[in-house]
Amino acid sequence: MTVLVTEPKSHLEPRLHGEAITSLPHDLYIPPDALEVYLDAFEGPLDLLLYLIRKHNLDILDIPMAELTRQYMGYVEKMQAIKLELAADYLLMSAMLIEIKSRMLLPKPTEVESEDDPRAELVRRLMEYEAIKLAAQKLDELPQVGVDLMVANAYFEQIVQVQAPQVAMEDLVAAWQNVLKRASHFAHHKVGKAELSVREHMSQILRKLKEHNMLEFSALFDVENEGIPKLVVCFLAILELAREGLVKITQQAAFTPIYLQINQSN
Amino acid sequence: MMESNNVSQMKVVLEAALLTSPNPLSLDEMLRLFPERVERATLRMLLDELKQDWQARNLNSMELVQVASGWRFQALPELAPFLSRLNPDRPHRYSRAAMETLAIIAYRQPVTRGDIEELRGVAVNPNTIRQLQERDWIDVVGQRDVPGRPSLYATTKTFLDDLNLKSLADLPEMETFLEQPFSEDEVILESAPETPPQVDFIDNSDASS
Amino acid sequence: MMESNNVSQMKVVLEAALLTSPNPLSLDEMLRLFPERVERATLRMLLDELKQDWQARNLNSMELVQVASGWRFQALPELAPFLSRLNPDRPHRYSRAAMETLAIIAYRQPVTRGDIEELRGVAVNPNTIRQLQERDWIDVVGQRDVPGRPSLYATTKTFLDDLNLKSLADLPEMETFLEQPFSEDEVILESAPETPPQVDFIDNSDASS
Repeated sequence: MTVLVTEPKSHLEPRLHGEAITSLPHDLYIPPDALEVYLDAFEGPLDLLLYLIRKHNLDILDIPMAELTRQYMGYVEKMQAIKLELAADYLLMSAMLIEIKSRMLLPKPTEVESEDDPRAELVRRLMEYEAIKLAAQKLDELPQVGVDLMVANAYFEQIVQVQAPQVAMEDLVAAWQNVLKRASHFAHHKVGKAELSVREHMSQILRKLKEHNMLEFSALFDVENEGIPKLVVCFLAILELAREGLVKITQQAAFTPIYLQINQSN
Repeated sequence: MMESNNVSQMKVVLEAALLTSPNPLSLDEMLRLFPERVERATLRMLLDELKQDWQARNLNSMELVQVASGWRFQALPELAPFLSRLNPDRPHRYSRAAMETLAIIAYRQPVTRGDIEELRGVAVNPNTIRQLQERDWIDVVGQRDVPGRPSLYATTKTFLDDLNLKSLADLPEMETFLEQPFSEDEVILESAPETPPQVDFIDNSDASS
Repeated sequence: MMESNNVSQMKVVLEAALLTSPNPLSLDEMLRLFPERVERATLRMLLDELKQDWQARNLNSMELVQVASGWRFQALPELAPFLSRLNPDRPHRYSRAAMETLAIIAYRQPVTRGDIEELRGVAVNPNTIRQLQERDWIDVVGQRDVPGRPSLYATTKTFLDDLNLKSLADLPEMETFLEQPFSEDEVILESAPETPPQVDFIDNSDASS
């Protein structure tokens, strides 16, 4: 019986011609302490039934119900004392077996003979369970990642590409609206398209001056490529820059070139 | 850098991506690797080349394989015994109950817990279901429209990946008692007494394979 | 299998172990790979060989490096830009403070930090400015000629490009608040401190020059 104890809950053990099964007792006698271990090897009443059918070489398609029920009840009785919670499923099966057996004892009217074998449902369930049981064994034999298969997982330096936030125009407008709403408490700005392009030009002129230090007034105007409105805007930007003291406009004498430079006077 | 030798460089990038990714990479993911537009056919070709390059390697250690959710490099199976010596606490194999539950879900999906219990003839331990869910091998794909609206379980892509399968069709074929399905009870039962069929289903199925 | 060509086979096992391990492997761990006793010197030699094998590879993707806790394969640094495209972290959003700062610079440029603070009524976090500068959305176009010579900020071409604008004139017109009648403002102005609010911050600041 120690063999039973050490026997793992092998997935192969229900095989009739396999070794695992032959070490199980051939008669119904199982020492009570070993019974628990023994029952653990079964996954339920269907599993036990399958075992009995194959152990006794019963024909699954023509199960001798009397014999099978007798065998099965023998186990269940022994079981009841020890594993009550397990016994529920097993008891249900007992009832089913007895019912099938008794139905088979009833005289059948001849015309119904081919209709319903009381065993049909049991056979169907046994076969379906058997199929799943075998499938489970095969699944378990498949190589598994982490157990039989090691997947590549080498290192790479994740340059945390600081994904710059996406900003939509609406976000910007909403933000500006917020600012204005708050600023409106103490200021009144006229902010319009025209003014905006003036301010854009102010930035552009400042950039140019930063680069060149000093520029001739006329160099700030792209007369050939820009239309009158743009030239006007550019002019307004220069005036605004001057007014805000951001640039210094100098002219040595009348009609001499006018120069702009960033106001750095202190 | 990608200009002069575009295709070779793409292969290098692919190789690095596949060797560093813990999960299989789908074609879509691999396309994301490249700033420029790459045809899926080109990608497939490169993957095949890469696979062959590694197969052709003298004293090779890894193979490029395709599984359900994409492509991955994995160590050659014969190296597993060595590699498994590194991590003694590897994921364990499941109990027979868990494997049978998994098999029912895999082969009969989508199924409810009730379906599983009926098939196995015993109550299903909720832990078994949870265990398989935690492994991300099964998940709930819906509810059956009956009272109680029980959850319907199905297997996941991870399940296929972890068992090295491309699709459910690659699951081992299900064997049954008999060559033909046992649906027409009458016929079989009638013929039963005369010539007892060979019941030993295991030997039987082996013979057929 | 390990008998005939022991050292080469060990190299294959090492390579597989290093390519499948997410963490660097120490010499001690690598020694565990082999059932038989292996000298640390042998291991070191094999690792060096492996390193050289990969370096010698035509069109290589990975390198074997030694780091603090052991050895690991890692993708060549120049491939990182490609690999990083696989898992871009979710783009986050700019804070409200950053957006308002950006809006002020866009609509009122060129402005100083003081201007922004005045308009928003709160101090500007230098990080906010830096964040926008690093994005290359704003830059310094000059200094205002007042004590401290504060930087004047303006939006850049990149800003326009990124927002798909041809020029600032394409920014939505924002005259709404001028539309707002004085009614509610007056109340607020009354409650304001006696020093009248700086009406036009830019005009105001130039008064000195």
